[in-house]
Amino acid sequence: MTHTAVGTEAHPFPGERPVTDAVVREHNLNAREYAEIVAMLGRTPTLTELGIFSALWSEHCSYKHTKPILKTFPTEGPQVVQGPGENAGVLRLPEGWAVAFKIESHNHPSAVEPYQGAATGVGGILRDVFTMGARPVAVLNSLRLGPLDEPRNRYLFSGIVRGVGHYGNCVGVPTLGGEVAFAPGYSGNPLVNAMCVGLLRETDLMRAKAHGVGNVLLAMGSRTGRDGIHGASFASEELSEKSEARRPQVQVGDPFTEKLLLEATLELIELGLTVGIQDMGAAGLTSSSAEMAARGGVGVELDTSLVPTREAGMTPYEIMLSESQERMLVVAEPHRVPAIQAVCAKWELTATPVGRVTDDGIFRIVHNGTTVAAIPGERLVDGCPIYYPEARESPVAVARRSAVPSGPPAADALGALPLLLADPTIASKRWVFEQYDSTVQAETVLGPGGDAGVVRVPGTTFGLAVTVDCNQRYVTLDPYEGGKAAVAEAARNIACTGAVPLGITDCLNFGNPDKPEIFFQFREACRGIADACRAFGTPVTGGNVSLYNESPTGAIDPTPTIGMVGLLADVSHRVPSHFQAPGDQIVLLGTSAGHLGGSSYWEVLHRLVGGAPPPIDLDAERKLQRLLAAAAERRLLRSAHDCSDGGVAVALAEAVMGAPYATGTLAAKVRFANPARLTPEALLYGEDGARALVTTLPGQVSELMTLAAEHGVPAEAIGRVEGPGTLEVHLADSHLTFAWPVAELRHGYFDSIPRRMTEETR
Amino acid sequence: MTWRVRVRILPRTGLLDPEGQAVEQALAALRFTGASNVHVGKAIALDVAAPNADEARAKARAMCEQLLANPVTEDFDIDVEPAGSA
Amino acid sequence: MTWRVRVRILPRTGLLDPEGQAVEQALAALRFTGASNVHVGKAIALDVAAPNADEARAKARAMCEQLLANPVTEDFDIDVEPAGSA
Amino acid sequence: MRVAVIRFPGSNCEPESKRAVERAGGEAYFVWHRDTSLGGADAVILPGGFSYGDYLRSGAIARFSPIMEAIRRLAADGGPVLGLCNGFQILCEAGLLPGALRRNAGLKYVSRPVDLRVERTDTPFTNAYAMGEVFRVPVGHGDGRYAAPDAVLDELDANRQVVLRYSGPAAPDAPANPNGSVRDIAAVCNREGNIVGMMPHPERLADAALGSDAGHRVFESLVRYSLLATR
Ligand SMILES: Nc1ncnc2c1ncn2[C@@H]1O[C@H](COP(=O)(O)OP(=O)(O)O)[C@@H](O)[C@H]1O
Ligand SMILES: [Mg+2]
Repeated sequence: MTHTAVGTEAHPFPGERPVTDAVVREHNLNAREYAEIVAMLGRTPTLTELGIFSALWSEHCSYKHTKPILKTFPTEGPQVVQGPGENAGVLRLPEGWAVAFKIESHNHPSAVEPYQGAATGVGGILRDVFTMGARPVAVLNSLRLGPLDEPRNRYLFSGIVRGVGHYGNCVGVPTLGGEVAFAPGYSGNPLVNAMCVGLLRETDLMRAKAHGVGNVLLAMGSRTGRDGIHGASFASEELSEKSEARRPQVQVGDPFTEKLLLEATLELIELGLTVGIQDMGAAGLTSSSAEMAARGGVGVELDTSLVPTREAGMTPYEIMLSESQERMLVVAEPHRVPAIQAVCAKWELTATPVGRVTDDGIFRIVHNGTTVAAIPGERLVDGCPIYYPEARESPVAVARRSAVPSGPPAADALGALPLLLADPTIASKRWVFEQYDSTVQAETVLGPGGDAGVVRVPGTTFGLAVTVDCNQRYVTLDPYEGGKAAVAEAARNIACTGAVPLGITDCLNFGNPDKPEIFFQFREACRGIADACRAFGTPVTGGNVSLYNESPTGAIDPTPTIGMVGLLADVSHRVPSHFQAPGDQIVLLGTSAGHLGGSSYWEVLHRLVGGAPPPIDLDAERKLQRLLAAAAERRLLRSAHDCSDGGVAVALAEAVMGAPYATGTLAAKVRFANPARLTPEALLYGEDGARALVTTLPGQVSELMTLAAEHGVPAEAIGRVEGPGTLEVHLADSHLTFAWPVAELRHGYFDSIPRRMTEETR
Repeated sequence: MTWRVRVRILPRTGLLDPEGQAVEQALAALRFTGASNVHVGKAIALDVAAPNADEARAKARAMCEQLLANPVTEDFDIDVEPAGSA
Repeated sequence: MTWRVRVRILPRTGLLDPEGQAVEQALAALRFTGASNVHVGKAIALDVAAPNADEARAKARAMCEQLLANPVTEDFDIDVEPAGSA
Repeated sequence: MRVAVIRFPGSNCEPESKRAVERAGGEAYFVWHRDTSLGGADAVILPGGFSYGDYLRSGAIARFSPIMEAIRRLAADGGPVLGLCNGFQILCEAGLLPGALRRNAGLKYVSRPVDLRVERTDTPFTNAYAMGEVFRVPVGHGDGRYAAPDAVLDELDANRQVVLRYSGPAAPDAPANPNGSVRDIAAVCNREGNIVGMMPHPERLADAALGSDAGHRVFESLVRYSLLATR
């Protein structure tokens, strides 16, 4: 017989179900975890306590499968103000400014209800950033869906895009970029990753810590309803028939209230009225209060009967686990409460005292005077068992890596380009970003449709470049190289605008980690990310893990999305992605080895996702990044576009077709010396890393070539931009010439997604 | 025969209805007393060809389930009357 | 006494109703035959306290005229029944 | 020139509207929607955003805000009033401008640049443009389709109350008119010409450092108008 620890008696809430084995299983807690809980409490937990453990010990909150690996990420650097562990990471900028940024997934909610799932995903990430005292200045989104020929995928895509758009639009934060890819592995389990970037004065940074015994906890914002109960553990299980039955939990977003909450929160922080503040995200009141207490090394006592609810008769269990949106938890000194309430009232919100900071370290919940939960706080947050899953690459994956195409391609080297450009993964995402406000706040220097978005920091001349990237095909085929490639591509996109990469946030979307082949993908991809970040000096400042992305048809492709920010020292140095004017000279930077393994070309022309993806030379990437920044600073670049999916041919076509709303089109004449005598397919569509396609004024070519040589970056002047007409590519070794009418390419590229989306049904 | 079908689609009870709340508050601000429990949804009116009212209703129900209403977040009800009678 | 009031607001006839058209096309694409004249508007449901049905209706009409409907582009109709009867 | 920029709950373009006025040499300040006085403003801007979340209809709830009475009075005295995007929607809902703004014909929010043709240069907000000139600024709205009964439209044309029309195409594959507005109407004014509502966002492109300041002259017009008026 064990003894109940002092101060941890708790009683079941009248009418609540007794805790049986079945109830424990329903809460996604295994036998080992349950035994830990019983040992920790010295008694059977109440249902409310079980619910609290279930939420905090879910993968989403506890990182129980992933912590040891996440610890291997580089997190330090002179620019780091706040690394992982807070609501968002923070990096230092010039002139006393700092940038707070974070990415998060909302995959499962979006699979069930795409519009609300995606909308609340954006709402949550905005709150993560403004609780730090930062004003959100940009949103990005990374989406993965099954192929658009399935009606359900079209329905999901359309709902997700509307949801992402409406929420950001309504709150008044520009959506500056993102990515969308389509692959069969995401049918039934779409991915919605949302990133938010905010600005603050470094001295105003607010951390989510409760301290000061006797301080008051206030619930601020929306009332608590029965929506989203158990969202955190829902996010940590595979999607199945059962998920359908979880539909009543759908959370509904209210961006209008979010906007008020944003203004009120920033005002409270600016006036110094709070000790700590955190949004109620996954696991709602439970995680916000428990994590704030643990960070501050204190206990808390909450009285759930004081929490404003939407419906009468909510139980403490429901109140603690609700994921109703647009709520914050504020910690403040008691004498500040009236001032806090006055600020909230001005923004037509309420802030209600619901608890206090205590000195006994216990996480205690009372309801109308009855203690319904009392758990040692630190062990609640940190005591979840850590797992070290087995990692083993599957033989299928090994075989796929050495696969080569059998049979002829669907088209020859000439016909391949239009096919690639019309492939929905490569095609223009204008249909998507046209639904996102990208100019509100009037600081947008480069909007969506290029390599990275750029916003100016208000009142200064410098800007932030932002991007999200991941090529899941590479990660599927070689998780380590794929992880490196995701960071390298993000950095290349940032560098193409003229900016210097500063740091990353990551959203690690994988399948069930208990399967060795999945955990292998996870471990190796993280190793690749860590190596790339170390090489580039871009620390990981935070992120999010989303496991169990599986549907009855299997796991998703491993998708470690990288969100990156970079600094553009002067926005007048910005470099657009598209060609600017006839006469400009085209230079290809980097080495072309004609690598077709894992390429879009094989996928689209041979229907083969196979082969080894291009190995990423981190040193070459770093040199290219430095060169691009240096050339931009000297105003040598009229445009710069990285070579990624579809190789140099797709990059050329994208640059020549022009910006999404360019009024006139251009053309180009290009000649490749091709000394290595690559096949036309390998030369045009090979996907080697560390390359970018740039243009410069005719008089500046030699200066650019000299600068490239100084930076150790191979450079080849390959042609010039022409007036409207055809994109002409000549291969000097074989005397082959390819010509593509630009207007036709443009039509295929811009029309591909809208054409597929005309029919929107469920 | 043609039937005039009217579908009313409202947010499922228990789900947050921010639009309903906003309208409720606006009504109060306009000094309309005694208005409560306000919910805002969609109204759809259409003509449906069917041999009888029951079949028109069944057709409308199928339309709601497959297209008009979102089964995850909305409930609907259907009115049917002979076209031209309203 | 409390009345359950349901308001239906539809685009004024003659004005373009792209949402109605889109729904009509989507129904056809789903092979729902015989649906025509589709219009999409708003449904509002609310409880109104009033001594009798006529006053509840009059109140609702005033709410529509002042707030719920836009007289330039929308028409409305109102249903009243005792609350709790539905 | 003192310009009151009204903040409704859910407005979100007020900082850039204020900055645009200041860049043109005017003085601008925020006025909260619950206030009843404009604080001695010479002109008013109702900014873009989602007042009251655009619930019910865009602008429908905001038009009852206490500050609207003061705006009516200033407008009745001939004071310049500009509604941008959501501000335009509010002015229509309030009956200060004719017509209504309905769901975009494409049924989607639309965010992109549009080309606008100037149809009137004698308003307080367009006098720095040349008649027939075309300029490019962004739109960002879900409910921007201008609609009115035919009789009202004919009257608008007869009285030259259309201030800007979509003109285009914005790109080979993007139509001129982004939302299906009747007669390509992007901005209208009242009969007297002192109240102007427009769906596009000139305040978002009023700073050359962002690549273009095509919208700047809307604000320059206002400042210039006040100099002419006081002379
Ligand atoms: N979901 C999205 N949201 C907003 N913008 C997007 C989205 N998807 C793509 N874009 C825009 O289109 C650009 C090109 O996308 P992509 O082809 O993925 O580029 P890259 O290969 O350079 O990352 C992105 O940089 C972004 O600006
Ligand atoms: Mg790129």
